[in-house]
Parts: sequence; structure tokens; C-alpha cells
Amino acid sequence: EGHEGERGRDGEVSILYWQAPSTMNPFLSGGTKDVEAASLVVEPLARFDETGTIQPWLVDEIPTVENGGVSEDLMSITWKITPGLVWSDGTPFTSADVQFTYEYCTDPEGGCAQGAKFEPVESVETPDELTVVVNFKEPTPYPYTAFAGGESPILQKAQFENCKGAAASTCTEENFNPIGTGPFVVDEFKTNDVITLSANPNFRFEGKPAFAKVNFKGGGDAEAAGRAVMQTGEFDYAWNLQLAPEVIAQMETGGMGTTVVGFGPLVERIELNHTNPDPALGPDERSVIRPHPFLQDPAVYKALSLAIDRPLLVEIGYGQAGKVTCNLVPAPEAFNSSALECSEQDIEGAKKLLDDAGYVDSDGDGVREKDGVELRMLYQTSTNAVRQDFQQLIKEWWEEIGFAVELRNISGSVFFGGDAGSPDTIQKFYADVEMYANTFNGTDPQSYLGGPLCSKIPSPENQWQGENIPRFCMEEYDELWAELSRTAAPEERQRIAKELNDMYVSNGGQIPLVHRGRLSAHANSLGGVKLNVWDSELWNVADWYRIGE
Amino acid sequence: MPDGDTRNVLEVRGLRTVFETRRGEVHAVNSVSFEVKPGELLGVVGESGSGKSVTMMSLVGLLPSPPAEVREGKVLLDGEDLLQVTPARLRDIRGSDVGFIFQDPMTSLNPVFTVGFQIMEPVRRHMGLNKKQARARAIELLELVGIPGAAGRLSDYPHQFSGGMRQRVMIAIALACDPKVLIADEPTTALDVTIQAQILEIIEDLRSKLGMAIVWITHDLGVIAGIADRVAVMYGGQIVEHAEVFPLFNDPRHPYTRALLKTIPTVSGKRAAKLQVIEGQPPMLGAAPTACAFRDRCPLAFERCHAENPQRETVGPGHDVACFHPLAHTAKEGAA
Amino acid sequence: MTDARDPDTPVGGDMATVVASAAVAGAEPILLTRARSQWWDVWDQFRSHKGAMAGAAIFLAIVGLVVFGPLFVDLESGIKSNMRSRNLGASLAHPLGTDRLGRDMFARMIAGGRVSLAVGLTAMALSLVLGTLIGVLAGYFKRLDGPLMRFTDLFLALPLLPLLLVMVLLFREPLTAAFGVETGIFILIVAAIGVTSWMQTARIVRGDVLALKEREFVLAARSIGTPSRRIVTRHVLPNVLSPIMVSATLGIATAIITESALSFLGLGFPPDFPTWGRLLNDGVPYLELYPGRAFWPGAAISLVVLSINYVGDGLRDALDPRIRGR
Amino acid sequence: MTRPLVEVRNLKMHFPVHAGILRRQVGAVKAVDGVSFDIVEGETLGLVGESGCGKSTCGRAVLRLYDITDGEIIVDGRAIGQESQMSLRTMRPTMQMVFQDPQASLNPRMTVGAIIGEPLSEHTRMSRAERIARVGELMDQVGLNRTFVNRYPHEFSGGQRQRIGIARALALNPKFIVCDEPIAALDVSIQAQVVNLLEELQGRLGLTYLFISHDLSMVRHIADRVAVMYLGKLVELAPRDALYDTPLHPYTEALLSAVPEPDPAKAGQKRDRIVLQGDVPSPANPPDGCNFSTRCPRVMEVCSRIDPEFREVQPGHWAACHLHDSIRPSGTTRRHTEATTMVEPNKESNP
Amino acid sequence: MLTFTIRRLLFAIPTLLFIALVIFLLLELAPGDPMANVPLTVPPEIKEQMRQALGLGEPVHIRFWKWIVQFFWVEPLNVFDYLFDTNFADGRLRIISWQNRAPVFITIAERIPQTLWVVGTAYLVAIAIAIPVGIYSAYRQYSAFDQVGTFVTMIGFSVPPFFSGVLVIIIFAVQLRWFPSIYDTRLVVDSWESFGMQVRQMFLPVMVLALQITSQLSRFMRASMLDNLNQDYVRTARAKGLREKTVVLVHVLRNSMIPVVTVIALGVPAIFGGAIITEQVFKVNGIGQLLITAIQANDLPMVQTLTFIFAVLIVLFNLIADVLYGILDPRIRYD
Ligand SMILES: Nc1ncnc2c1ncn2[C@@H]1O[C@H](COP(=O)(O)OP(=O)(O)OP(=O)(O)O)[C@@H](O)[C@H]1O
Ligand SMILES: Nc1ncnc2c1ncn2[C@@H]1O[C@H](COP(=O)(O)OP(=O)(O)OP(=O)(O)O)[C@@H](O)[C@H]1O
Ligand SMILES: [Mg+2]
Ligand SMILES: [Mg+2]
Ligand code: NI
Repeated sequence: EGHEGERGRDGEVSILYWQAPSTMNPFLSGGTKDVEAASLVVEPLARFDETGTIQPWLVDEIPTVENGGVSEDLMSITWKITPGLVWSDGTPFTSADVQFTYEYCTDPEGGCAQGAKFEPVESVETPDELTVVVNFKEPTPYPYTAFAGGESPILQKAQFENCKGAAASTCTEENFNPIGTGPFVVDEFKTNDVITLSANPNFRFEGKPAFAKVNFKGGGDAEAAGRAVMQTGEFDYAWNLQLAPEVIAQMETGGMGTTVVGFGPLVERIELNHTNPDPALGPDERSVIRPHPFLQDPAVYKALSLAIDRPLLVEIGYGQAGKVTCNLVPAPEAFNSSALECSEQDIEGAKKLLDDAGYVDSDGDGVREKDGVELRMLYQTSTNAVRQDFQQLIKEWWEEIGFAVELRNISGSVFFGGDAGSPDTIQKFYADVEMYANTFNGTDPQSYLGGPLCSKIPSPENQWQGENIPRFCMEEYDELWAELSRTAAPEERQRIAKELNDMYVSNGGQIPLVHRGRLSAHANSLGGVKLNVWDSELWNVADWYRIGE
Repeated sequence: MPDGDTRNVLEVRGLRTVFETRRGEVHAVNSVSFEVKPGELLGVVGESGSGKSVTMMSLVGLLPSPPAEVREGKVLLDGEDLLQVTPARLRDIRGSDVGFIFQDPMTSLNPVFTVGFQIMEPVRRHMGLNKKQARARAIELLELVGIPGAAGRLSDYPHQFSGGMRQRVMIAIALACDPKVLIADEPTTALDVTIQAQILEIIEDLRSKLGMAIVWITHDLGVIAGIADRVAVMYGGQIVEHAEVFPLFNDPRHPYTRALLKTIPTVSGKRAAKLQVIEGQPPMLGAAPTACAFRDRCPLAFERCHAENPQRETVGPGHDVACFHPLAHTAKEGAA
Repeated sequence: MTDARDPDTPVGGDMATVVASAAVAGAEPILLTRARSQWWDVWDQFRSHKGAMAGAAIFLAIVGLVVFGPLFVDLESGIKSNMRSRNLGASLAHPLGTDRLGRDMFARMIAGGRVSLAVGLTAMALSLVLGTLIGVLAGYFKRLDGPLMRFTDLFLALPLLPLLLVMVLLFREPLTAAFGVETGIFILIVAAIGVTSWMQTARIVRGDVLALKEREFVLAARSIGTPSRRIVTRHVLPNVLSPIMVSATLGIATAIITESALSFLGLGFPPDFPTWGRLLNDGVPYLELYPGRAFWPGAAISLVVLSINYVGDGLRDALDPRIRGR
Repeated sequence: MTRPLVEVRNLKMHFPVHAGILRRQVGAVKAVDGVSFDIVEGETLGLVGESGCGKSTCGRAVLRLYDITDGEIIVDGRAIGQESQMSLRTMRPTMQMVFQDPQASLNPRMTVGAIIGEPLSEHTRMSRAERIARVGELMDQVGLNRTFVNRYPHEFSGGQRQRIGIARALALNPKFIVCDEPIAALDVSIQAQVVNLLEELQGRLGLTYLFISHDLSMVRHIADRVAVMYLGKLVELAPRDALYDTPLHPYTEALLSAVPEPDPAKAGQKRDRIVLQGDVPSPANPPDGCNFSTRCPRVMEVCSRIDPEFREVQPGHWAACHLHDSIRPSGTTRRHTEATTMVEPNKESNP
Repeated sequence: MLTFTIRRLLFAIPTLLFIALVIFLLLELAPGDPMANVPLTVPPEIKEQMRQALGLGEPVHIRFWKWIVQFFWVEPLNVFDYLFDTNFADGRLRIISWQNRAPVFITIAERIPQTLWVVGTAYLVAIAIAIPVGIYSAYRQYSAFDQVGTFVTMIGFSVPPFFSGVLVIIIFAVQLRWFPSIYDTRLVVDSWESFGMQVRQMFLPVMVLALQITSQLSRFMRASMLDNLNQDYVRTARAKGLREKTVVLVHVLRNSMIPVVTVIALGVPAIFGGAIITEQVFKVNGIGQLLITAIQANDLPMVQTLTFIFAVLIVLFNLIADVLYGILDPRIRYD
């Protein structure tokens, strides 16, 4: 881009996230909103670009086996920090900070939301100021999890030293105003409202960022956000406009902004609860007691999946920004399994499955039952127009094949908020099925596929942090995943990953619905936006600039 | 034209006031005529609802309109027809040339303004006095109506006064601009007899001092007998009898007047074994009268009474009666 | 001559000349009319209030439509999606068009209206019962006055929307478990609205009861020896009916708006359960594309509230003896 | 002599006044402060006085509509002064009340039949039909057309409403009725109708009345004996003629002289009537000594110190005034000198 | 009057304590535990210590007492420290939000300005419109003005803000582009230009809110005026020959304002409480929005504190309304 000049030349850029960030410390919150807001300030050692390729960020090159950065036995990786890097407060960025970040997140009392990233890590060593050696517990063929991608940025040791462990949550000042290496520094953080940032004077690139200020507003709804960018031009960037296609089209006629779409591994799916969510079981037990009364019966989950008309869902819900998928990992293409087929709705087939399995409506109330267990389900998702339409349609289809479905929608900020105190989070999963979208950072699904491991089940013991939200637990899967984690050869990895994908889906871990693109909007006058679905959307905010001035 | 003695300061001719209500018109005042001379006190008696208040309020446009409408008549105040003048002129007359005292001293004063303010208001409005002069005048007025410590009480609020005192304040307000005519609408009805006696005394006193004409409305014949020069008896929105006070009490010519006088017991004099009664109820005022209003209670009623509304006719000097068969001159003695 | 005057009233002996005996009662034309209760007067006055009559007519029309609508419209068509007829405009088959899932908007409006109105009416009834009970007890029994009024103050001081939200949060699950989803949430919402909106009624009723208690007819009842509870039911309650009726009208309106506000905040009925508030909420994103989707439920809420407010206005006038006149 | 039906001894009714930060009782409105009188069966005792002097309170206290502060009340041989409201219920049929405002004392939402029938349904076990019959009977008795039984009070005129009130009071065949200004709200021409009705009923049913009024002329007409009240206390109690002809208390005198005469001739002579100055003091804060001492035209030094005793100055004629201190209770009928000069009773003044 | 005020003030204390207790208990019943964030791998002893630090794990009455102390003593001390640069409050535990682990009063203080700006202005605008409208429509009862006024105010009552709010956004922000659709809470008014900006961004929410408040107030004003216009003293004033303007604007208005002023005072807590839905619609992230997010996130300390602050304000303004009534009405003043 031929846009150059001195730092801060383009004044202010306004970003609108309709989910408001409540902290700037991504380790204390699992929410995308918080991670992405934080990505303006704190950075990882390496990022993924818009094509999903890993890029050196605070290092000079990506360590590989070839260049010797990754040990032959796949037991360690050595990051060489770019010399001369400084934090926004002017102090040098050293390997100690990296090591500290590892300690910070792995402190058992800290409740780190990104613990999965550091799961395989045995230790982090700092032979010198600029060298970081990450040692793994076992051979790790894909070593770019810790310190790579927006979800595991580096915190400044000096700032957070006293905020480790139990103290993590009391460091208000630090959590709201972390010192980073990123293009911007926080001027003012107002919880759940607005963040004001200004250009980092010590940013490592000359002439970047182009904007002197960032106005990061949170709150509201996707529709208002889209309107503010595309129709009224009040904001420059609106994140994740999950709106009906016709609404988006209508907003674009406003002429102030354009939408951008990118397909990452984001899948809108229905998770099937493998534990018993009966409220009678008491708040904390109900999502750990296994099994679910009927959802683990293959006939049931297969029928549920068969009854869904995915192309129709894509059409009414996402239009351009969606594709039918039957997979947990639909991208990158090399990992996209083709073993499963699900684009045809087959109501009759579904009914037959249930009939054959002995689920029949014996008492004539329209709901099938077997052994006295009625096929009644609570189906929850976040409050969002498209999801409510999906709920409605899917509920009808399911009711057609003999289920009784109760719908429930929960405000997104609660549902995804990850607040351990709330009963309505995705992790708690106090419902039979729930619908949301999930994805992974980076291009390697290993850690993502590690989600369904038995050990990742969220429960009171791990304060509800853990990716295995459906409480899927299968020995074969765990074993296969272990194999994946030992395999380094790319083709072999792809094969195993696909196999894992198929195993998970066909064993009723979830019902994938739509492979979703991320649709965001930016003002026509905002240049340099590269929608990145593999990392934080704001990954290249340092390159953003104002067009035509 | 008329000479000093016979000049009427207020002359009402054929006043007709109608209320337009949802249930049709209410003819509250029907062809009422009367007059007052300076220094004279005209008593108006009648039962509740006979139209006394409405008559008086019609004179200076105090009735809310709608629903009230003064249909016809003349109200001549010193020759000026008040029904023809502009509203602004009418406001100039109210409170300066015509003073009003109302029945209920408890509610007739504005509770949130001091008594001084309320007395000074008309003074400043009509006499153009400045604040200081108005204050002096207010003190003078309060002293006039016999409120002790007048200067100190100017800054008091009405609720700090007793009923009798409030009525005195009302009188002071009415007298503020030396009105030519003072209209007192049952000023003592709400008061106790001992307080009533005080008020009556003050009025008597002021009348001789200030010499204004007074129209005194009441339903207490005793009060009328004590202070009035002439009396008009109202019934069903009309004046049915009108005479000097002595002839009226001693020689009532309308059956209603006479019956009324008989029904009231006295504290002195002979005590009847049984009170005499006028049977029935006062009439409801409805459409314009086409018959004698008293016909249904009148023992002497005959066909004509039901067909035609009698007009006032003179039966003696200054004595007129609206009845087709006025009682004989000696009626009272005969009945006894 | 049926109502010839009182035979027993003594007639002044020597006044035979003055006193008539037969013609008197005729002077009381009102007594000749058919027996009318006071409510007839109220109705008369009410009828003359054009706004109130229009309001009552509109309200009844809406209620009628909502109650009898299912006879003409298949409510299923508002609940089941129909992919062949999505986003249709108004037509004979779909008077208000269809929504994005092809559901008939008219049917949805009727289904929504049933719930919204039912919520409005029941919540109003609940709040009236509570308000009246507390108001009467506080007003009539001096000893209860202090505690009950403090209690009322307490409820007044509790901010309502948060309280409502907390109630919904707390009791949603147990109620849903006990009564099933729809009934459970219906009970919850009605109770939540009712329990948070009785205070005004209680205050008004208490004030009226306090005044009423000093009225002579209550004293008269006591002089007869009527016990307190019958004084309350026989003399006090019927006489506080008018403020209660006015409260009632306003209560329906508030309840309907509160329900829609709850739906708006995502705390009301389940998303697939149409109520006007929910429909409005769903329609708002499409306000520019398909204005009707937000407009009709919005208009329905507003119209009902508006008409009820007018009815309340008229009732207030009609029940005010000063205005009603004599 | 007939036995008194009602005996009231030293009746006190104080309404507490609360003030201050803690709402302590700081005083009391002494609405009735030590009143004693008897009412003989079949007689009418008139109770007169200015507004606020405690007449209504006295009447209600006698019927025990209030829980009295002190004193003794015996009605029909039963001491009811301290009985509880519950146990008084059985006593209610004996004593009834007619109220001042015929509009306010009738429940506007009840029909005439229900109003008159209420005492019946409270105290008798009559069947519906019996009750209707009795209501009809009562309506006849007070001169109301039976066909009005289903109408509401607002459809009646003031006089008729008062008849309804009377019928209700009569329903249980009471012996004693307190009439609290039953005619004050009525028009002159109607007052006589009601008074005549009351008198007639008394004659027919042998009722005993406590007739409260501020209309001295009406009391003179109806009462056998008259009590004058001032600021919560009786100042004078005497047989009617004695009281009107020769009032012993200066207050009674002033009261009588203040009543306007509906006769211009007499009125003319009354120009020299006694006009009391000032207002009635507040019953919450009565003056020391004699209550009347602040307004009394013949106040003496002793009056502001010592409260005069209510004594029988002449046989059957009680008064509370220091002017009569010298007179022994059963002394000669020495009249009050001024009283005779001020009022000239029985003078015919027809021209 | 003074004793009355003191008496009411004294009475307010137990009332408030009781309200505090009710709020506390009510919210305690709600599910949620701050310790859920601490992994179970933490030894029970340490966990217990942490509970102690937060005051949890102790019996409810102790926690209630601690909360009261924090609310009435520690937080005021902090304010004092802030104002006078002292450090009395050092080391004392403040009320901490579970949501973002910051003292709740800091967040509340952050939110109050925008709420005051928007809701307060709406209130003032509403008062300024409602009073004359109420006066005039009462004076000309059943006139065209009154009828139209009644209709408009009824509409104001009837249209819920989440409908009217979105409607005006579409019309004025999207179609006409006159006003912004999203409120900028960062705007600092320090120049005419920024003041203009502020006015522009406040216009729509203020309009929506003011319509509602105006409706209620003008109805109230009208009723109060009507009550007084029928009073005897109005006739007296007219009989004095006063101009209509004086009669209405001096005599009647002064009396009518007594109840209206108290109603206005009673509405003031609502200003601080924010208008939850309007704030939501216009993205004015004020107190109302804070409360909603806190409720949604189960942030008990925040909800308890906010709710109790409202209760305090309501009780306080009830008191102020009573006192105002006394001051305005001499009949009560001299009682
Ligand atoms: N605003 C009104 N609307 C309809 N009718 C009215 C109105 N004001 C008065 N009237 C009627 O006018 C008639 C006369 O009333 P007015 O007040 O003059 O009686 P009054 O003789 O003064 O009685 P009172 O002694 O009770 O004061 C009454 O029948 C009354 O019903
Ligand atoms: N419930 C009460 N509480 C306090 N004071 C009262 C109460 N009832 C009456 N009083 C006071 O007692 C005094 C006597 O009142 P009461 O009604 O008996 O007077 P009254 O002689 O009947 O007057 P009126 O002629 O006006 O009816 C008055 O000063 C009144 O204010
Ligand atoms: Mg009158
Ligand atoms: Mg009385
Ligand atoms: Ni005749």
C-alpha cells in the first residue's frame, strides 16, 4: 500500500464491537471481544495472516525443524525475539516477559482462560534476553500454539508481576491498561462501554500506525453496528455482523461502507449435551453427570441431523457468508473431511431411524418416547435474529420427527461471557442442545480437535473452563488424538485430523450446520483492512489508514 | 336624569341565565329584575337552588361560560349596561365598583398567599397604589373590619385565621376599592350565630359609614329581618315577591313567602305545638318556565297556575308579587 | 298516582290552606323514572366522552379480534414456517404479509395479542387484588397502617425493572419445571408484573379508605353494630371501586408495556412464542426493509394502551361526581 | 319521677395530639371534658353550642362510637362506659343515631332497602321476606313510598334522605336516638317536615332523643330540656322555658341574643344585642379557669383562675358560672339581674 | 416543619436498612458464586482465606453488615480521600464488581455523567414543555388544543421507547442524517463545537425520553390545574377584577404547582436510575445499561449496590418531596 507518512497522520479511527469488552486482559476472558480489543495493545510472538499462514511478529522468523528452531524430537521450540523491541513504556521487551506470560497463565489460581494454549508446554526457558525456549511435555508436531495468535499474547512482566495467581483478578488497573508492544496504548478503559487508545509512541515500525487515536466502542446490537458503519457512517469498522442477508444487503445500499467476508474454520453448530442437564440435579452437578437420557443414542443424534435442511439455513441465515458443512473442521481445505454427507434433508429417514430404535409416540402426545423417557429438549442459543430463525426452523423439523423442543435464547454477552457465576454460559450448558459458532486460531486443528478430549470437560473443578462443552468422552478419540499429537508428517496429520473429525461428528459430539464466513463491515474511507479469520480481526490495525484525504 | 334620592346605583332588568348541561338547559334565572339605591340594603331570600347566587354572579360575568350563558336582560350599574361592556371593562368594574363576599370563608381565600397580598391585590390593580400605599390601605381595611393587630397579621396565611376572621378578610377585600355595590352571597351561613352577630354588626356599621348599596343573599329570614331595607324572595329562579321589609314580614302576599314565614320557629315568642310545613320539594330547574314554579306545593293552585307563569304585579306601595291570586292583605292575622 | 306522597307525614293542622297533600310528589320528576343505579349515571357520562367511547370501541374490537380471530385465521400458519411464502407483502391470503420464515403475520399478531392481552389482564387483576387488599387493610385498620405503608414504601423504593429481572432470573427454572414452559413463564411474568405494580393502587385505595372511614355512613354502620369486616366488604369496598377501576385500566396498559419491555430485554417468553412485544422486537431489525413487521405489533401495543388510557380518562371523568354533575 | 333512660357522668373524650420528633403525645383535644346529664325516658334533651364545642363528639361518645377517655354512661340500666365494642353489639339495637348530613350518612352504593335492612340483617335472624316486609313497614312509618325501595340515595331529595336515615335508626325498635344536627343540612322549608316526623315518631313509639343542634329556635321547638355546651363542657342545663326565658349563664344569654329574629320589628329592638368578641378558643388549649372567661362580657377576676362548678342553681336548672356562686343550690329563685334586662321574652311585637 | 423533617429523616434510616436487607437477601438468592472462578485444585485452606477476604463464607448477617459498612463508610471515605487527597480508606476493602474486578463505585462514577446528561436533560426539557402545556390545556379544557394535547400525551404514554427509539433513529439518523445514532460517551464538552456535538447526539434519546416524561407530567399538571380552577378562591380572584393571566398564572398556578413539584421531585431518582431501555436503544452506556449488563453477568455486588443506590435516592426524594410540599403549602408549613 502506498500509504505512508508519519505516525498518527490520519487522526482517529472508530471501531464498533456490539459486544462490549469488559477487560483488556485476554487471559482473564475467553470472549472474542476481549481478545480482539486486547490485540490492539498486546501482541503474540507470531500471528496468522489472512491466508492462515503463520507470520513472525515479535520474532524475526518462524522457528521450524528446517531452520533448527524446532528440535528434531519435536520436544522444544526456540523463539528468537527481534532485537531492540520495546514495550510502549519504553522498557525493553525480553524473554523474561515471555516466560512470565507462561507462568502467569499456568498459575493454578489465576483461572487463565487460554490455558489450552499452554497445555502441552512443560517449561519455558530463557537462555538469554532474546531467546525463548519452549519445552513440551511430549513431542509436539505443531508447536505454534503458545505465544502464537491473538489468544496468547505476551504480558509485561514488570507490570503483571504482582498480579499472578489469585491476585490476577484484583489488578484492575493492570487488567484495564496493559502495557503492550502493539500499535496502540490504552488511554482510558471504561468497562463494557468504550476504550480510548492512542498510537504507541514506541511502536517498532516507523510511520505506523496511521491513526493517532482509536475509539473502540462496545455495546448494542449487530444491527445498530452495521447501520452505524454502512448507513450513517458514524463508525469505521463494525465487527461480526451476524444479520439476515437481506438486512445486510439493505444496509449496504446506504453507501457508506462495505462488507468483507472471510471463511475460517468457523462453524455454526448444535452441540449435543452428553450429560444430564435436568435442573433437579442441582446447579453444579447437572452438567457433569453422565449420560444424557437419550442424546447419546446414535439413532437420536443421527435423526436430529438428518431432519435439518442445511442449504435452507444457509440461504436464510447467511447468504454469501455461509456454506453447508458436515464437519467440525471445514478449513483449511486440507483438513476438510469429505466422508460425511448431510446436505440433504431426510425427514422420513430420520423418523425411520427413530422408529427402528424403538422411539415411538406411544401416548399420542406427538412426542416420541422410549422406556418412559420422552424426547424433550431444551434448545438454547444466544439472542440473535439469525439464530432465532434457525432455532425456529430446526425446532419445527425436530418436532416433525417427534421431538418436543423448548427454545431459549440468552443475551450474547452472558452466553459467551464465560462468567463462572452465570448459569447461562455455553460452558455450563444447562440445556440439552445449544447452538453457537466456534473456530480456532491458526491453521492447525490439533488443539481444536483436542477440545473433545475427556480431560477438557468444563466442570466446577476447573471453574468451567475447558473446550469440551458437549462433555463428549470417548477413549478411541482420546487415543487417536494422542496419535495426532505425536505425528509430524503433514499428510498423516491431515488424515488423522479428518478421522478425528469424522469420529467426533458421527458419534454425536455435535451437529455441524453452517460453515460461516466472518462478515464485518468497514467504512469506504478506511483502507488497509484485511479480514483475517485466523487471528484477531484487528491483527493488522497498524496498517489501517484513511483513504482520500 | 333621576335625582339623588331615587337614582338606582344598580338596576337589573329581565335577567335570564341558562346553563347548558348534558341533560339539557337549566334555566337558573328567569326574568329577574330588581334595583338598589345607594346606601340601601336589599335582602334576597330563597331556598337552596332558587338561583340567588347565579343571579348575582351573572351580573358581573363571574359564571363559567360554558355552561352558563346570560341570555337576556340588562344590568345597569350607574347607567352602564354590564352585559354589553368588554371583558376588560368588566374586570375593571369587578372589585372596584362591585365588591363580592362569598359564602364559605374557608375556601374563598387562596390558601397559599398571605392575607395581606390578597387584600392588596385589588387595591393595586384598581387604585393604582404602590406597594407601600397598598399596604397602608390593607391595614386600614383590616382595622375597618375589626381585626386586632392588623399590621402584624398581613403576613399571615388564611389558615391561621378563624372562620369569622376570614370572613372579615373577605369583607375587607370586597370593600378594598370603596365599591358602589357590595354583593354578599350568604356571608354568614357558614358561621356560628355568635360570629354571625359580629359580622352583621360590622356590616351595619360599614354601611352607615361608607354608604354603599348592598345586596345581601341569605336563606335565613331572621338575618334579613334584622338588616334589610327591602327584600326580594326568590323561588325557582324567579323573584316571587318583593317588598319593603316590614310589609313583607307582616303582610306577605305570596303563598310561598307566607308559608316560609310560618315554618320557622323562633327563640322568643309563642311556641307552636307543631311546626307548619310546606309539603313537597323545591322545584328542579329545567326548561324555561311555562307555569308557576310554586304550583306543585301551592295549596291555592288552580289551572292557570299550571298553564302560565305569573308575572310580578304591584299589590301595594313598593310591593309586588308574582302570583295569580295574591293573598289578602290580612292574610297573616287570619292564619294565626 | 302510584307514588302518591307519604301517607303518614303529619299535615299541619291549621295550615290546611297552605299545605297541599296530593300534588306534591309530582314535583320530583326524577323519582318517577325507572330505578337506576349510579352506574347508569356513570355510563351516561362515560358515553359523552368521545375519546373514551372511541377507546372502548377500539379496545373491544381488538379484544374481539384476538379472541375470535382463530375462527377465521389458522393460528398454526403464524407458528409454522412456510418456506414457499417468505417475506410476502400484504395480500388476501396474508393480510399483513408474512415474515422471513413465511409465517403469516396476521396470525402471529392474533396469537401474540392473545398472550399480551392475557398477560395484561391477569397481571392487572393480580396487582389490583394485592393493591386493594393492602390499601383497604392499611386504610381501615389503624394498627396495620404503619407497617403496611412501610411495606408499600419498600416496594416503591425497590427499583422495579431490576427487581423484575431478578425475579425472572430466580424463578424461571423452578416455575418452568413445575408448570411447563408456557404456563410457567406466563405465571412468572404475570406474577412479576403484578407483584411490582400494586403499590400505586394500594396508596390510592388507602387514601380513599381513610377518607371513606370518616364518612358518616361508615359511622352509621358502626352505630348499627356492623362488625369491621362487614363494614369493609359492604361499605368500604364498593365505594373504592371507582379508583380501582381507573387503576385497572392503567394497569392493563402498563402490564402490556412491561411485558413487551421484558421481551425486548430477552427475559420474557421464549423466542418462538409470539407476543406483541416479541414480534416488535423481532421486527425492529427489518424496520427499513419490511416496516410492517415492526409497525403492526408496535401499533397494536400502542393502540391498545392508547385506547385503554382513553377509557381510563373517560372513566375518571365519569366516576368523578363533580364532573358527572347532578 | 321517671327513671332516667340515659345517665352520663363526667364523660370525657380527649383526642390525643402527637407532636415532636418521636410523635409523643403532647396534649389532647379535650373535645368533651367532664359532661354529666340525664335523659329521662320519653323526653328530648336538646344540646346546643357553637361549632366545634364538642356536641357531636358528646353524642357519639354516649353511643360508645368512640372509646371514651373517662366517665360513666348508663343506658337503659346498663353501664356501657367501659365495655368493649364487641360486647356492645348486643346493646346497639337499643340506641341509634341519626346523622347530620343525609347525603353522607347513606352509602351511595346501597339501595334504600339495603340501607334500612342492614341493621335487621346484623341483629335479627329474619328471613329475606320478613326483612322486606319490615323495611316496607319502616318506610311507611317515615313517610317514604314503599316503591322506592330499590332506589339509590342520590335519587332522593335531602328531606327524603333524612327519612331514610331515620328509618334505619328505627329499624331495631331503639329506645334512645341521638340526633346529630339532623336538620342542619336541610332547607328551611324541609326542616319542618323532618322535625315534625321526629316529634310524631317520639309520640308514637315513646322514643327518647338527644337532639344536637346549633339552631336554637329549632331546639326550643323540639326539646323538653336544653343543655348548652361550650368548649367541651356543659355551661347550662335547664328545662326549655326556663332556659330561653331566664338564662343563667352569660354565654347562653349571648347565644340567645345572637339569634336573628325573623321579625323586623323585634330585630330592630335587638340592635343592642350582646355581641361576643373573639372566637371560641381551641379545645386543645382551653383557657385557665372558666372556659368562657376569654369572651365573657361579665368576666370577673375569679373566672380566669377557678373553673366554676356545674351546679344546680335552681331546681332542675344547672349552670356553671361564678356569677351564681352566692346562690345555694336550692335557694330562692333569684334571677340573674342582667338576664332579665337584656332579654325581653314574650313581648308581642306585631305592629 | 423542622421536626417533621427530622422525624422523617430518622424514620428513613430503619427503612433504608430494611430495604438494604431485602435487596441483599433477594439478590443473595440468585445463583452465582464468585469463588467459582477459583480452580478446585487450590487447597481448601487457601480458598477459605480468599473467601474470608471477600467476606464470603461467613454467615449472611456478617456479610450484610460488611456490605453496609463498605457502602456507608468505606466508600464515602474513598470519596473523601479523592476529594481531599487523604488516605483514610487505605487498605479497606471496597465493594468489588465480580464482572471486571474493579470497585463498583468507580464504574458507577464513570457512568453517571452520561446518564445525567441525557436523562437529566430529558427531564428538564419535559418539565419545560409539560408545565405550560398542562396549564393551557386545563385552562381551555376540551378545546382543540386540549384534545390534541391529550392525544399526543396519550401517544407518549402508549408508545414504548424501544419502538419509538428505533423509529426516530431510522428517520432522523439513517434517513435524514441529522443526528448520530450512537451516543459517544467520550465526548468532553469544552468548546462550542463539542457542545453542539453533544446537543446533537443527545437530541434523539432526549426526545424519546422527554416525550414520555412530558406526557405524564402534563397530564398531572392538567389534572392539578383543573382541580384548582374549580376552587372558590378562583372566583374570589375573578371577583376582585384581576386579569385572567393573573388569576391563572398567579393564583391557580401556585396552588397547582404544589402537587406537581412533589411529583417532579419524586421523579428525580429515575434520572439517576437511568432509562434502561432508552439507554439500550441509543447506546448511551449509562447507569441503566450498567445495571442490565450487571444483571446479565450475575455481578451481584454491582447489582446490589446500584439497586440500593436507587432505593436510597427514592427514599431521599420521597422525603424531599414531602418537605417541598410543606414548604410550598403554608397550611402544612405551619403545622
Ligand atoms: N354550573 C352549573 N351547571 C348547571 N346548573 C347549575 C350550575 N350552577 C348552578 N346551577 C343551577 O342553578 C340553580 C341555581 O343555583 P344557585 O347556586 O344560584 O342557587 P342558590 O339560590 O344560590 O342556592 P344556595 O342557597 O344553595 O347557594 C340550581 O338549580 C343549580 O342546580
Ligand atoms: N377524631 C378526632 N380527632 C381529633 N380531634 C377531634 C376528632 N373529632 C373531633 N375533634 C375535635 O373535637 C372538637 C369537637 O368536635 P365536634 O365535632 O364534637 O364539634 P361539634 O360541636 O359537633 O361541631 P359542629 O357543630 O361543627 O358539628 C373539635 O375541636 C374537633 O376538632
Ligand atoms: Mg348560593
Ligand atoms: Mg357536629
Ligand atoms: Ni300559584
